[in-house]
Amino acid sequence: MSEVLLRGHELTRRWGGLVAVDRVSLELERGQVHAVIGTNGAGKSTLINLLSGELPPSSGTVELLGRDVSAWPQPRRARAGLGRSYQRNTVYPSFTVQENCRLAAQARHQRPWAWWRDATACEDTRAAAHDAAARAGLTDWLQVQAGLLSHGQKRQLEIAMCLATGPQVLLLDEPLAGMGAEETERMLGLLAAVKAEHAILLVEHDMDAVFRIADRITVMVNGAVIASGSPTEVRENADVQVAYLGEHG
Amino acid sequence: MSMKTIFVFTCFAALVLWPLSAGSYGIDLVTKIMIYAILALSLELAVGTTGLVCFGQAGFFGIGAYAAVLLSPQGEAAALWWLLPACVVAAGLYAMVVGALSLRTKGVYFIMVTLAFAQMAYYVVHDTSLGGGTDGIYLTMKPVLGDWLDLDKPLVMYAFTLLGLMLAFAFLSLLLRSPFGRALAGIRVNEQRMRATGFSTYPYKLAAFTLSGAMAGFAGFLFAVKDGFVNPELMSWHQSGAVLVMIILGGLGHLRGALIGAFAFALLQELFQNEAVFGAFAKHWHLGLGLTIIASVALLPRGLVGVLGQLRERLVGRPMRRGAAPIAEVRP
Amino acid sequence: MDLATFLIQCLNSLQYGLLLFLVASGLTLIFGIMGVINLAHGSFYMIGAYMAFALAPIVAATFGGGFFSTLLVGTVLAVLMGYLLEWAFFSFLYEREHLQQVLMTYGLILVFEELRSVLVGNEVHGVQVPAILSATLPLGEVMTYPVYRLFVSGVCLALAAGMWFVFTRTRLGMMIRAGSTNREMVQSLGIDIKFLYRVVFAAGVAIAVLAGMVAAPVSSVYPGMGNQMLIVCFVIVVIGGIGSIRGALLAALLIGAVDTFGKVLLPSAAGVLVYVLMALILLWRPDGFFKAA
Amino acid sequence: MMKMKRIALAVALLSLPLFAQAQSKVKVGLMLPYSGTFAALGAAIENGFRLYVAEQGGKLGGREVEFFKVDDESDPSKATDNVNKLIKRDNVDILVGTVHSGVAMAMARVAKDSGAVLIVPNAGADGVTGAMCAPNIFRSSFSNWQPGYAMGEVVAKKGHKKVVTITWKYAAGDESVRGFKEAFEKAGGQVVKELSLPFPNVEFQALLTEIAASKPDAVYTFFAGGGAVKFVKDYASAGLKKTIPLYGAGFLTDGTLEAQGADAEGLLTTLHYADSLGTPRDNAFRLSYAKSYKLQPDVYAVQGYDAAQMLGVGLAAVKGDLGKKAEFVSAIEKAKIDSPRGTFMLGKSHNPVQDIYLRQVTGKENKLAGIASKALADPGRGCKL
Repeated sequence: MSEVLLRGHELTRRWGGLVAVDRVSLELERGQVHAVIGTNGAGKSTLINLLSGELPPSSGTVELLGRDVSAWPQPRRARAGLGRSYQRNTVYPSFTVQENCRLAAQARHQRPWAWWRDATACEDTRAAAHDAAARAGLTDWLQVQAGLLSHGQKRQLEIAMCLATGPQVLLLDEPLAGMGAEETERMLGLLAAVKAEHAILLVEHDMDAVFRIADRITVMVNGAVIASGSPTEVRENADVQVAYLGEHG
Repeated sequence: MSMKTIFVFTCFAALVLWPLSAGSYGIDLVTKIMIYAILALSLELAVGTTGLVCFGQAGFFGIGAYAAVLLSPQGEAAALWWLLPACVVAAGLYAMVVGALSLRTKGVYFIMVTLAFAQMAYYVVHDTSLGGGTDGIYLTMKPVLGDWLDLDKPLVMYAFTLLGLMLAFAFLSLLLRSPFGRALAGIRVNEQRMRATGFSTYPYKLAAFTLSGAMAGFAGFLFAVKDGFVNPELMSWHQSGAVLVMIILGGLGHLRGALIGAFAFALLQELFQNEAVFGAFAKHWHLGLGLTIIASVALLPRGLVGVLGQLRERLVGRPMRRGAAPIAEVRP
Repeated sequence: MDLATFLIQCLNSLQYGLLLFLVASGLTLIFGIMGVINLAHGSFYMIGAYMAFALAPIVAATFGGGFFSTLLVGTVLAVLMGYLLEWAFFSFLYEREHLQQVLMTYGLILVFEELRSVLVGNEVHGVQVPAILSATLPLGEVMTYPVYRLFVSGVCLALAAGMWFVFTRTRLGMMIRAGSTNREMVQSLGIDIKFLYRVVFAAGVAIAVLAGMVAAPVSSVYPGMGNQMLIVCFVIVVIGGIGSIRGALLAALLIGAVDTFGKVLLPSAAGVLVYVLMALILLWRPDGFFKAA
Repeated sequence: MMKMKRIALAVALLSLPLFAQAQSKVKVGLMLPYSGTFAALGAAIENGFRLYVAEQGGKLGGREVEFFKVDDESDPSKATDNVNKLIKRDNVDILVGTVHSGVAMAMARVAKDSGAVLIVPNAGADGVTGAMCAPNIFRSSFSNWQPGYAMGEVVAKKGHKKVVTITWKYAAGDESVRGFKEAFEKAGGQVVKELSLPFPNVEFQALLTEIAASKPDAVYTFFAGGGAVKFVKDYASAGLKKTIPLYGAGFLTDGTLEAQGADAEGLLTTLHYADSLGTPRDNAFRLSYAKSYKLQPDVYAVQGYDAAQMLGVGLAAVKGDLGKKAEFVSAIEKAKIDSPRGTFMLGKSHNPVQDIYLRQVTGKENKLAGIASKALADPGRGCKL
C-alpha cells in the first residue's frame, strides 16, 4: 500500500495582512511525483519553504515519516530525510561536481571534530557522492568545476546534491526552469528513475512536463488549494480551467 | 607538489634561514611580522574561510596579550605550559561569547557588532586601572619552560614565533581540508543551501569564530611576551582594521594570502618610512602606503596571491584553473 | 540633577545628536544605496573642517564674502570632489567583493590625512564664528547658549527635511530608492545607474564636507578629527538601519542622549556605553531600527 | 715617490684608531611623532634639539652628531618595535623621545632593559621618573604632577574653596588632576567633583552644564591640542568664563592660542615655561630659534633644546666616550642646565627640579604672571634611585 512520507496539515503563512499560503494540506507518498502548480505568486515556493522548515508557518503542522517535525529547524528535518532544491542555481561554483556532492553527502556524517582528516578521504561520503552523481548522470563530469557546467547540468547537479544527502522526500523547486527540450527530457528521465524510492514534490511551470510525469497534481491560487487529484481529474476540473489552464489557452 | 605547496615551503624555509643573514633588528622585525601573520591567519579563518567579516579581531588579540601580563604572577616568571593555554582560552572564551551573540546578525551589522565588542574590551582596559590604564602595563618576567627556553633571547623568541606560525598554518591547512573546513567553505558561499542540506550552520560558525579568536589570542600572547609591554591601543579599531587590510591585500580565501598580506603590509611600511630611500619624504610615509594600497585594489582584484595568475593570464591568455569564490555578500 | 539642568542637558543631547546626524546621513546614503563601506567618510568631514579654515581667506580675497560664501564654495568643491572620486576610485569596484572597497577607502584615509599634513600642516586651528551668529542667549543662572549652536542644529534639521523631500517627493529620490533595492531593475528602466551612483556619492561627500565646515567654528580644526567621527557615524548608521535616513536621525539623537547623559551620570563607563547600546540594539533588532527604504 | 706614499700610508694606518675615536659620530635617535595628532610637537622638539647642536658647531662633547629618525605615530602598540629600530637597526648611542606617555613608557622599558641612554623631551607620565626610573633615563620636560601641583597652590592662595576638575580619562589627565588635588587639599581647599570624559571625545557641553549646575569657585582642567582649543572656546561660549574662573595645566594654552583667539584671553595656567620670560638667556634662544626656523619657539622646542643640552653636558664630561656610562650619568645629574626657561638641575629621579611659572594669556602670548612654585621637585614616587 501507499506509504505517506510527508504530510502538511493546514499550513498557513501570513506576511502582515497578506496570506501567502492559506490552510494548505497535502500528502506525499513514496513512489509518487506530486506536482504543485499555480501562477506566479500563488505561494508554491513559500509552501516548499514551510515544508522544509526554512520558514516557520503561522499555523499548521508538518509530519515527516510519521513524526511531527513542526518545531524542528530546517537542518534537522534535512538530516531526517527531507531534501530540497532551489529555483536559483545554488551549487558551489568553485567546487568540482564531486566536491559539491561530497559536501552534501557529508551532511549525514558531519564529523566536524576530526580536523586532521582529509574530507575527501572519507569513504562513505565519497561513495554516496559518486552514487548520487551517477544517478543524476554526472559521472563523467565529476572532476569539473561546477561553475563551468551548462545550465542543464547545474540543475542536474542540484538534484544530485539532494540525492547525496540520502533523502526520503525531495522538494524540487522548478527543476526545469530555463532548460531546453533535450535537457528537459534528460531531467524527466532522471526524475522517473529516482521516484520509485522517494516521495517527490515538484513545483513546476512547464505544464506538458507536469502532466507527463505527475501522479498527483495540486493547484494553488492566491495561496489556497483550489483542486487536487490525478492529472485527469485536475485537467477536467472546471475551477482549474478557469483559474489557471484557461489563461494559458 | 603543486605550485602552492612549493611556495609555502619556500617561504617557511626562507624564514628558517633568515636569522643567519639578518641582524638583530631584522630578527625583531620578522618576529613582529610573524606575530601579525598569525593574527592575519586567525582572521582569515573567520573572514576568508567562513565569510564572517570580523572587525574586532584586535579585541581577541589584546585579550590574549593582557591575559599574558595579568595572569603572570608578580615578581616571578610564569610557566609557559599553563600561561600560553590560559591566554588562548581567555581569548577563545571571549570570542565564543561575542560570537554566540553577534552571529544573530548578518553582513554589515555583524561587522559592527564585532567592532562593538572589541571596543568594549578596549574601554575596559583604557578607562579602568585593571590593566594599567592608558599608559599600559609591563610584563616584567617572561614566561619560561623549565630552564631551556628563554624567551628573553631574541633568537629564541624568533624560533618560538616561527614554530607558532608554522603550527598555526599547518593546523589551518588541515582544518580547511577536513569535513569541518569544507562545511565552512560551503557556509561562506551559501549558508541557506547548507542548512537545506542538513548542516546546522550556527555551531559551525560559532566554532570557527571561537577558533579564530583563540588563535588571535595566541598571537596576542606572543606579542606581549616579545615586547614585555601591553597597551590599550592593541585593541583599538585601527588594529582590527589593519589586520583586515592585510588579508584583503594578500588575497581573501587563501591562507597564503594572510601570510603574504601580513608581510607586504609591514614591509611596505618599512619601505616608505626608510629615509635612505625616500629622504625627507619618508616623513610622509602614509601617503606612499595609501597610494600603494589604492593601486593594489585597482590593479590586483584578487589580491597579491593572484598576481602570478594574473600575469599568466596576461601572457598566455589562459584563465585560472580555480577562481577565488566570491566572499559572502556584505550588502544588506 | 534639577529640572533646569535636566532640560539643558536635553538641549545639549539634542544639539549633539543633530550634528552627528548631519555627518552620518552622508554615510548612510552612500552605504545604503551603493553598498560601499566608506571608511574615508571621516576624512571628508575633516576635509570640510579644513576647508572652512583654509578656504575662508581665499574666498574673502576673491569674492569678498564671509562665512556663508565659504560654505557655498566649499559645498560646490565637495560635490566636484565626490564626483571625481567616484569616477576615479569606485566606479570599477561595484562588481567586486565589497571588502575591496574597504581596502580602497582605507587607502584613501591614509592619503587624505597625509595630504592634509603636507598642504595645511599639523597645527590646531580655530575658525571664527560669523559675526551675525556670534551672540549668546542666557540659559539658567550662570550659563549662556551660543546662537551658532542653534544655527548648526537648524542646518541639520533643514538638511534632514531636504533629504526627506528629495527621497519621497522627487524623481531623483525615486530612482535612488529603486537603485538601492534592485540595481538591475533600475537599469532596465533606462536609468543610468552609473550616473546615479556618481550623484549619490557626490551628495554623500558634500554632506560630510558641509558638516565639517558648519561644525568647524565649534569643533576647531585639528589632525585626526575625522577618524574620531568615523566610528560613531558607523554606529549611528547601523543602529538606524543601513540606508534609512529616519533611522539615522533617530539613532543619532539616541547616541547624542547616551553620550550626554552617560558622561554626567556614569562617567566611568561613558566610553563604553555607546558600544553597549549598539550591541544591545542589534541583538534585539538585527537589522537596526528601520530596514533600508 | 714610492717612499712618500709608503710614509703617508704608515701615518694613515697609525692614526686610524685615533681618528676613528675623534671622528666617529655620536648617533642620536629621535623617536618622535611625525604624523598624526602630535606631529607639530614632534617637529618643534626636533627643531629645538637641532638648534642646540647647531649652536655647538654640530658637535657635542667633541663628536659630530648624526641623527636617525623614527615616526612613533603616537601608537604605543608599535612603540617597542620603533625603539628597536633605532637601537638595533641604526645602533644609536642615545635615544630621544617622545610626546605620547604610553609610547614613552614603552621606550623607558626598552631603555631600562638595554641600558641605552634615554632622554624624554616631553611625555609627562609620572612613571617615567617614578616606578620606571633608572640611571640611564632622563627627562628634560616635566612630570604631569608638577604643573598640577603648582596650580593647586595658586588656586588655594587665590582663596577658592570649592573646585571642580575636568579632564580626559587617561593617564596624563589623571596624574595632573592628582597633583592639583594634592596641593589644593593640603592648603585646605576641596575638590568637589572630578569630571572626566573618554579620550579623545571633545563633546564638552554636557559637562559644562554640570559645572554650571554645581557652581564651584573655580575649575581646574588638563587638556591639550585640539581638545584644549575646543574646551576653551566652549567654556567661553557657555558663558562660564565670566562667572567661574578657569585654571589649567599650561598645555591648555600652549600652541593653541592662535586657534582659541579671544576666548583664551586672561586665562591662568601653570607651566615650566612662558612666552616672555625676558631673561637674556631666553631672549637669545628665541632670537636664534626664530632666525633658524622662521617660527616662534614654544615649550616643546625648549624641551628639545634642553634635551640636547643635557646630552651635551654628559658627552663633554666623558669627552665623547659613551663607554664611561657612570661618569656620563653623574655629570648630567650634577649639571646646572642653562635652559631658556631658567637654570634647573635634575632631581634624584632625573626629572627637572624647576620653577613652575604662572602665566596669563595676553594677546596671543602666555605672559609671565609670577612664579607659581619655586624649584618644584617631583616626588618621584616609586623610584628607587
